[in-house]
Amino acid sequence: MQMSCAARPLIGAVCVGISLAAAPLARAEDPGPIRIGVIAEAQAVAGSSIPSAAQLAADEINAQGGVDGRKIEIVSYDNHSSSAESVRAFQRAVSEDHVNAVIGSYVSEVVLALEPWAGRLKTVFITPGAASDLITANIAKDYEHNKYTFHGYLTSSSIARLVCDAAKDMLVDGLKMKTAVVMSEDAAWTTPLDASYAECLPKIGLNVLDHIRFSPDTTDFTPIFNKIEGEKPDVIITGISHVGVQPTVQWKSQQVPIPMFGVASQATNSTFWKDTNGATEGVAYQGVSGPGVAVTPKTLPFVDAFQKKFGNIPSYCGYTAYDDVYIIADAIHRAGSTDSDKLVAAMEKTDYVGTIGRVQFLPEGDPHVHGLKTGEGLITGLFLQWQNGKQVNMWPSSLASGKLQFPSFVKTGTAAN
Amino acid sequence: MSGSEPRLEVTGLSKRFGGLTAVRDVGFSIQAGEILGLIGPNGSGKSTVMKAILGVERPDTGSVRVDGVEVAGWPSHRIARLGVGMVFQHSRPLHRQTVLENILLGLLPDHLLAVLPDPANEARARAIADRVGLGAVLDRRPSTLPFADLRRIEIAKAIARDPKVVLVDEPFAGLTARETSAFAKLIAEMRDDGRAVLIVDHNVKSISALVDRVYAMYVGERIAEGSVAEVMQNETVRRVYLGGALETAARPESSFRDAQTPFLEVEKLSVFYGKAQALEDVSIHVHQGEFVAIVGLNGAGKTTLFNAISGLRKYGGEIRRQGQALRGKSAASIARAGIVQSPEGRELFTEMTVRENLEMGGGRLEEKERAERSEFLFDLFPILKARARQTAGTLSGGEQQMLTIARALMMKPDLLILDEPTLGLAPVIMEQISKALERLRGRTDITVLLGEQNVTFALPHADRVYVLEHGRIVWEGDPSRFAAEVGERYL
Amino acid sequence: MLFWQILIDGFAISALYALGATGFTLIFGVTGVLNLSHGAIMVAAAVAAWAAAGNWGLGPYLGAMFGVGVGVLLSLATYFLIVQRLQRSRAIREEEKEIFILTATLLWGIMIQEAIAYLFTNNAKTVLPIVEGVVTIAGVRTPANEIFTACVCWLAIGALWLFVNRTRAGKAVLAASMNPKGVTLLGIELSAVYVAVWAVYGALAGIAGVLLGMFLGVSSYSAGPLTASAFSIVVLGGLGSVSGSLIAAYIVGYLETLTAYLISPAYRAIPALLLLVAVMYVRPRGLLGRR
Amino acid sequence: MLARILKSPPVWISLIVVAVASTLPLYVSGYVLGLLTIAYYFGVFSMAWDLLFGFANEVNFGPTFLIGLGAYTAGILDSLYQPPIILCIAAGVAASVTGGVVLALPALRVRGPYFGLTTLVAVLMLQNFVVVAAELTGGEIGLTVPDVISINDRTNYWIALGFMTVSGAILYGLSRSPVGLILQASGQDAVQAAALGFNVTKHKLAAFIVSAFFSGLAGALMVFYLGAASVGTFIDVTVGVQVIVGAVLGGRRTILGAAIGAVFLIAMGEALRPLGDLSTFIVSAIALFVVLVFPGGLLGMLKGAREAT
Repeated sequence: MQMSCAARPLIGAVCVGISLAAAPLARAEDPGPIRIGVIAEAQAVAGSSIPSAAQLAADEINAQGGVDGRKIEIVSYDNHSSSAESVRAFQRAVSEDHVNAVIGSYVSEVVLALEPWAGRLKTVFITPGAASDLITANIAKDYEHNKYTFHGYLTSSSIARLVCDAAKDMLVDGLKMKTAVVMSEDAAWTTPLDASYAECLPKIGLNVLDHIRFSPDTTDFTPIFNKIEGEKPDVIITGISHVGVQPTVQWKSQQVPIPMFGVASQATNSTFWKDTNGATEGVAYQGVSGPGVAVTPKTLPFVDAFQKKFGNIPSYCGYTAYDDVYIIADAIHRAGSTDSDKLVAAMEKTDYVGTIGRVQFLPEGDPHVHGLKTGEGLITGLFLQWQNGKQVNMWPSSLASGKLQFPSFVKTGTAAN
Repeated sequence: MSGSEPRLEVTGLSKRFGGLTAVRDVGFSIQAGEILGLIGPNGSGKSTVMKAILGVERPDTGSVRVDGVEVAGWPSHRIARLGVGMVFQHSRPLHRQTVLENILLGLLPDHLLAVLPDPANEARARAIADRVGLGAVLDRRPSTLPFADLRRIEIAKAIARDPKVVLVDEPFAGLTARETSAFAKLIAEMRDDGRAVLIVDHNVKSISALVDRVYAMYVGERIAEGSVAEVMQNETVRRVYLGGALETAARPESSFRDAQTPFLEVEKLSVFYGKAQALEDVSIHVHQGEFVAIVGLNGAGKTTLFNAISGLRKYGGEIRRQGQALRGKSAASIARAGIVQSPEGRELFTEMTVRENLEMGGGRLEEKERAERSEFLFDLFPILKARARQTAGTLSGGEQQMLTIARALMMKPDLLILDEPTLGLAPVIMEQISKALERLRGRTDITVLLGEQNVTFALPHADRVYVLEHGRIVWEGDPSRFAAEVGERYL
Repeated sequence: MLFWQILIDGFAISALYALGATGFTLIFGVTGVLNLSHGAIMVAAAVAAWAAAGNWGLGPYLGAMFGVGVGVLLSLATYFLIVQRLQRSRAIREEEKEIFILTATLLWGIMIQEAIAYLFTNNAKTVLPIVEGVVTIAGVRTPANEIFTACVCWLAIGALWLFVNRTRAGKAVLAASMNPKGVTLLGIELSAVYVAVWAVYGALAGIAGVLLGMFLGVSSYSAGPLTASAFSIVVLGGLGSVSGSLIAAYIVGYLETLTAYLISPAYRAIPALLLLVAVMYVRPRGLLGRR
Repeated sequence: MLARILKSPPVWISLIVVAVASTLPLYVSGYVLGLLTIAYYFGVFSMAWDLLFGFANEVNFGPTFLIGLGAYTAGILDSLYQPPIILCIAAGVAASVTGGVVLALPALRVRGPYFGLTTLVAVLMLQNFVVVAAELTGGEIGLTVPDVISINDRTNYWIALGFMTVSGAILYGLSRSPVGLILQASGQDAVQAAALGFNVTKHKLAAFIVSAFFSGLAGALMVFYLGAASVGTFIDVTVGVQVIVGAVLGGRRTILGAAIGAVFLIAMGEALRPLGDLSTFIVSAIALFVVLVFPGGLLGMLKGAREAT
């Protein structure tokens, strides 16, 4: 709660009041509300949507009488993007605030640090935004201990595959591109991402000329872009999330003649245009949802409600956080209890159509157990591009509302003709 | 049993710092139960000798023997453990410990495993404390003690290690007459315990009662050695300290226009440094155009007095310029008002050229006026003209001193305060500066307040002389009467 | 080609480092203060410019000026609220003041940084650039902004040089850095000199911050690293030596660029640090250190 | 002298405090315990730092260099081979003691800001190394350690409390012991100390080793409490700042004050968590206020109060 307030000093005090009042109130009536802890990066672009979206979902559910008469209560924690703070927050959520489940963080590092605690404290934990395959890999490795963790967002490898699918249609078939350079930040989630890129890009006919990993605290991208340009690829396939503004702005100011295409989490956020002074024009990025794109009937109503309530468009993990609350509520309803083990069993049977598609978790035995199933009729993802201030969807064609177009300084199809 | 072998023997000791030779071929020896006084004016190199013995400075050549053991070049702590103790002039006790603990420190072994206190030590510490007269204040913190007691702690720490050789640095600086005799007794006791004692001080007089022999140094070299009487009679010593026969150019005080309200009046001035009282009821005055000399040894309080006048120190009492009280005015505004100091520390801008330094002085003058002024000063100190483009840091000591004076004069002061202008300078240089002052007096009606321990230099210029001792004015009068009435003290 | 690229990019980034470090070393040289809120002040200036230029629609020029202004204000605040108080405090022994000033300025920096994160979130922000587009130098396509940055940096440094060597106030500052007491004895009020220096410092840090915001972009996270880099450059060059820090800035700038181009962007910072460590052991005074 | 130590108010007061603290688990929520557990480890960090600053008079801006070495060495060893935790911790301590010696070398040569700087650079170096050697250290990602000492809040709490108490006792004892006296003398005026026959180098080196020992040990233990190590938790300069601020806040040169200050900082930070992003701001503001107005720190304030009455 505080986080959404953080952006608004004025009502901050009020919110604090609420979140403080919450604790005693909870004890009072019995069986008491269902409490869901939300641990997120309040000050980060992507993270700030998580608690807001979760709160929105909770309000909607409560408005319809809650789950079997029990209201849902969101308890939020700012983890200042730090693993240690998150671990403390997680402990607080479980032992102090007695939450029944935790929705946490879009940062893989953080989620990886929390995963063992979910097991130790036997509390259902789902991440709305982290992507590292390690999360599900760990569950597969030690199911009994780690089964409490669910991966509420696409794994890096599946994201990579979705990017490849989109690239095949738009770049290879569309623009006759033949070569690419992969540029990704050095972080937990990009390791599997890059691996899958390396595997699937050649398959779709994009020859990977080079593979650049840079530290997330890089500020000067000049050398990187110059190096890439020297290698004359047709496209830069990106894998960035912690950084975003700086590479984009420098891409524009240096007028790098090569399009950027791939994963750019910060670009999913509506404020990205302003943060980059419009430099993001032409940046094409993978997403699970986008403004005005009716992935499912639930998508647009959610975006509208969110915008009405918080004044900005949710980031990608806003959608998933919103869905996760419903998924947990639904599971509790089916389990008829908040007992963690029962809850896990129920969660595994989830079949829920949310804002980003139809959610089902991979079963035990799968290398990505508790990860999302992807593909036709489930979650396909989208591919959007910033075009004069708007995020326009290009892919899949069924949901497309525009076609790729790059700023003048970008030379496309050079290889083709 | 080699009774005749000296406890401490220094031979052919020399030490250079970059260009200048601080000590050249110094040698002496001290027997057990003997006190040697090592004397010399500032910059004579005596403290360098002391540091070399203590191992703080490593001598370039020469040897230092303690009971026949060559220790030259050893690290301090090994020399100390061999039996050399030191009574520092500036006491820096451990502030958060009691006096007892401070003394205990001196008794501790140099082990890392000395974690458990040894009760025997405490007994010994108490004994030492009683002996040096700290028995009553054992459990107080040093910050609550008078200055003299802090010095006592230093002595206690030194003898705690039961050293064969004790070095004592300016034992009486900043002490009252009564305290002085008490300390003399303590040092005498060290001798009676059969230790070899080396006292380092500025002049013979203050330690004459105490020492068996004296070794006098000047600009890094030995000038005399022998009994107190011999050294005091020695010609060189007399010249260094008193100069030859005086021909003074003193003008009678009545001859000055502002006889009733002198240009500068200092009334009942007193200044404290923490515990130590540096100045006590000092009253002096300077007339327009008068040249007043304040003669006093180091630590007598000259610099303190000048800093008080320049507004750099808090003080009790009154300081008036032409009747106007200066209290509360900032140091800078006092300087702007024409009371300009040429400080003992010179305080030059070492990375600026000579010319730039002068221009800083003449900062508030018109372009043209400034040019004239610097011409005048270049003419007064021709050497500076030759060095105009050199940075001040590269000048010799003498040239730096001249620059300091010239820079002060650039401000066209009404009153020029000269603090120890001859400090550590060779006689020839003093001569030049002396000449310059002479010409200055001739050409302008400048008012000068000169502070000196070098009587030779001070008297010839002075109209009037004050003698400052232990922070008090003890004598005032005409320079011609000086030698006869107070000269002896300045040997 | 690559050679020219490294040459040009290295030059710009180094100029930025130089400007940042100059103010830092100036303050140390004259007032003996290592101001650990340096980075925070730079970021504050940049973010202020960003907000003014973008959100409040003042446009790039006014925005930039506003940013620099904020830099000056913060710098003066640092002096009056913290440094001066500590320097005058009687409760703290002289030899301890250093650590106190360091700790206090550090805390102050954190406060500024947190305030920024609170008011503007901690996403990276890029200040609306004054010049856009690219020009081609020796076959290297270079953002005009980058050239602009380098030029302004050198103008600012040049202006500082003129101030110090050609004006009376500047001379006083220089003199004060060599010998404060000497300055007082010549009738110049030290306190005035100090205020002047802190104001100048604020301007330099402000300009550096705003330029950084236009060139690379900043976030509240940048505060720490910025202080650290200024700190290391200044030490490499020798505390208090302006020319030293200029040289050091270029050494570090080019080392980083070379590493980024020839080895890998990921190792960018390391050679410079190694060099610094080496210098610390071999010649603690730094390249041109006098103290 | 021992008798005097036991008589001195700080000691018996802190004994009482520890006694009370050890009963907390009986009536305080697990969360508060978890919080205090971390706070206690920071207490040790600050005390170890104060030994260097307050007594050897060496301003070490890189406490996290020692802490980080201990923490990461232990963590990496565990994640690679899973030997008994005790071994990992021993290795961590060894590493940070070595680091302490390395740090001491320049400290004994250069003075003032220069040394402070070397230590800061040491931290930056370590930080970069951790990021670059990602496959070993987990880099930016942070290292997830398979084993933890215990997942029981109370056990962890008691371990931390016990550890802090013992370290505190040892460090405080040292500071009051003869060697502590020598160390202070060496720190205050090396020339005078040497003139009394003390090998200043030896004593300072020892101080560095002791400080490194406790920093490293605390770091290693904390890793096995958190089950994760990241630059942001153990190495980042801001962590070091927190350690230093803790010591200065509590009252430098008192050892015990350092612990109080550190615990206070963490507790404040948590108490203010509802303020979200502002909490850090306010904590720094409070710390700054104390530094400016009560240079003696919290203990200093208490003393002042006592002397005033």
